[in-house]
Amino acid sequence: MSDAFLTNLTFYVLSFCVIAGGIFVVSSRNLFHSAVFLVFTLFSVAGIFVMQHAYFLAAIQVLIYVGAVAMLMIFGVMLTTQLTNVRLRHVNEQAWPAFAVCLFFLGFLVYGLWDTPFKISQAAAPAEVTRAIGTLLMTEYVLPFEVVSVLLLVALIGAVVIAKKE
Amino acid sequence: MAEATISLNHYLMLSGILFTIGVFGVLTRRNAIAILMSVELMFNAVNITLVAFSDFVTPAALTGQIIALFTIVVAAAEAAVALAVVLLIYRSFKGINVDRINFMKW
Amino acid sequence: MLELRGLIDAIWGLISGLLSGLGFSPNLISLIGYAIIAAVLFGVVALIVLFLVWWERKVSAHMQDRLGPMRVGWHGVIQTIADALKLLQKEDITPKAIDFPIHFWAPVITFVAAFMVYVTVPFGKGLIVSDLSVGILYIIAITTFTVIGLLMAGWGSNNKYSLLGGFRSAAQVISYEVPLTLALLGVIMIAQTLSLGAIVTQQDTIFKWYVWRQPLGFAIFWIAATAECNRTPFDLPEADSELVAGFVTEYSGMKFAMFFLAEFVNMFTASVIAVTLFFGGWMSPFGPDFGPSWLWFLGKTLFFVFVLMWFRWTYPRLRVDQLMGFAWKVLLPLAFLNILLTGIGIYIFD
Amino acid sequence: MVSEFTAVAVFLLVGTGIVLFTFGLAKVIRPSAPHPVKLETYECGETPLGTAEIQYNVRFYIYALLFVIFDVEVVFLFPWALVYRSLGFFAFVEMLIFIAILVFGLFYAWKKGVLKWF
Repeated sequence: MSDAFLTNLTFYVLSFCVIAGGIFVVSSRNLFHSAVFLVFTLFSVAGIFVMQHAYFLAAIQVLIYVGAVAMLMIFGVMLTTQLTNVRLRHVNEQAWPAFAVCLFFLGFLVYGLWDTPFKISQAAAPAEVTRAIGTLLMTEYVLPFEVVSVLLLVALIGAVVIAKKE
Repeated sequence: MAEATISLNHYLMLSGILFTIGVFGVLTRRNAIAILMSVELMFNAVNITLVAFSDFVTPAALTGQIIALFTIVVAAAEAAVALAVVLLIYRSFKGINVDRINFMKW
Repeated sequence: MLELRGLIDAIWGLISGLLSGLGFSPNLISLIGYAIIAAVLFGVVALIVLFLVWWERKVSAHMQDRLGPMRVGWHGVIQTIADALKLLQKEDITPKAIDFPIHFWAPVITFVAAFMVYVTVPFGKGLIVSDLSVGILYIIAITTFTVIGLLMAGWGSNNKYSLLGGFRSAAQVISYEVPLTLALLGVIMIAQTLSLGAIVTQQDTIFKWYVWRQPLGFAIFWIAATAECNRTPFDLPEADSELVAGFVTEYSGMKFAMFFLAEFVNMFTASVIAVTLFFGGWMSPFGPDFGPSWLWFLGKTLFFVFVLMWFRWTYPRLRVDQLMGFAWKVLLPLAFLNILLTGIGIYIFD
Repeated sequence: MVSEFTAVAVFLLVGTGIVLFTFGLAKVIRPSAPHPVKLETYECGETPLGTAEIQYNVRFYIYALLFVIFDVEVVFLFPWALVYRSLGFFAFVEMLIFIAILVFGLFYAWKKGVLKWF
């Protein structure tokens, strides 16, 4: 078991989880199952982030996507669906044309990406990624950082106004 | 190290496939929440790409990771507001299948 | 020396020597090593939990002037092992109306998430499986799976009590999650690291324990952690007079046992985090070399578990509106205040 | 390749494996005496009325929503807390603005009465 073999194995297993989970998310008849598969997919994507040495981002992925966004989705599902009537048709009439379009789109992506030369850099990553991100957020990206708080405020007020009972 | 290791293109392919799955979901699902989930899949596909570029092209500057961080935040804000809208739709339409919600047409 | 690290290294030296003699590659050997550690740690955590269940019953009993379990073993010490064996043989009664895959995986997710925290817990000097660079953040992230498990159990059971109990538990856990995380932030601002191993080594005498610099932070953390573990006075999800058994109503046998054990694991985890971040972890009060480190760790942690049990027989249960109001209107502003004070304090004192 | 996160993956697999193993063991050991009554949903011994599809209050959702917003905020505080000492007073002011804006949001929600349970 060489390093390369282990890396490949991890990547393919995680990719399989991501793709299979994604397919179940869009195809499951039961909306709650979709939500659980979404959690599974998001967790696998966190694994992919770990493989790409983005440890902080992987933790954030689990914390925000699984802990907050997916949980919000599950709340939404629980508030709007009933367990009993899941046998309804869950896709619209566009399924086959959409499938064709998606296949074409994927082919286009693969065609475009396969031979594109990217400037692979061999530079070393910062030793402590989380600390580096903190420094960057406070210096170079300080404006987006502050805008995020305004965005969150707007989202908070908007959502409260919309969801509040009259 | 005779065997091939994972390159940038592998991640880009994975991201492309996940993005396509998300697009398919957005185009075909009838339920509004299912559409939101598909959108989240697309967001994640983009994040994989961003982090992959950060890892392979700009490892020292971490640009991709920072942008992915902001993407995650925007996705969270989007989910919060969108689900509030879904709840509102549910209250007034007694259902959230988007092909029934067509009152803007007329 | 009574340190366990030397012993573990000696045993591992034997095993890895044997494995490499059999022609295993180094990568495979380290994977096998992690697997063995995981299995052993699973056993250790299970034993601790069985002990805690017995202890909880004894503490409760003595606080109410009863004796508690007395029959099985000396003062009933092996009572919980007998209970576990009983649960293993219990018939698994599941209603027809459940959503089977969801109902089945909910206890697995809840327990495994509770167990995975221990990857990065420093049990003693050198006793840490993997000192993750994102340590605390990893623990916070992995414990959010508890909410998913709760909601799955509530929904999968297709029972009114389960669903309402699941909703309530989830709302409670997420409400207290925010002040809890913010309270830990004060320690991180002082320690300047997320790694738990490093945080412990910074607190090498009793005067350097972070609780002295973060008293408010610790208070907020401890209250929020009590609520996260669904312990009295925050045990509304299990308010049996209102909700039967909450989200576990439709569970029996081993699946019920998993939820029950996960609850005690979470209780232990909360104490572990309190000890590691605020009370010097495995460090003795007098420096790193005073007595076996793992014993200090265990002693401190068990003390905090005892405090949780003490709470249970001291405070009455809150009402649901008080519960949520307390998290958002009291703890959250206090947590922000704590960060502000820490920020100013670092300037004044350093 | 063996990185610090290898242990996490191994723990995930081993933990799940052991839990599933105990489920399997219990399945072998335990008795099985099926009875139609045992298949019913529990409702304090009564025959269940309807299903669990009652409409739950939207307030649960509002708390979840507040949680999402503040969780995201906390995430930004972590990298900041890590570099707080090295960056000095400027970082403190930046974070003060960041927090102040969100505390305003909390205050707004409070005044709007969404934090009230009843």
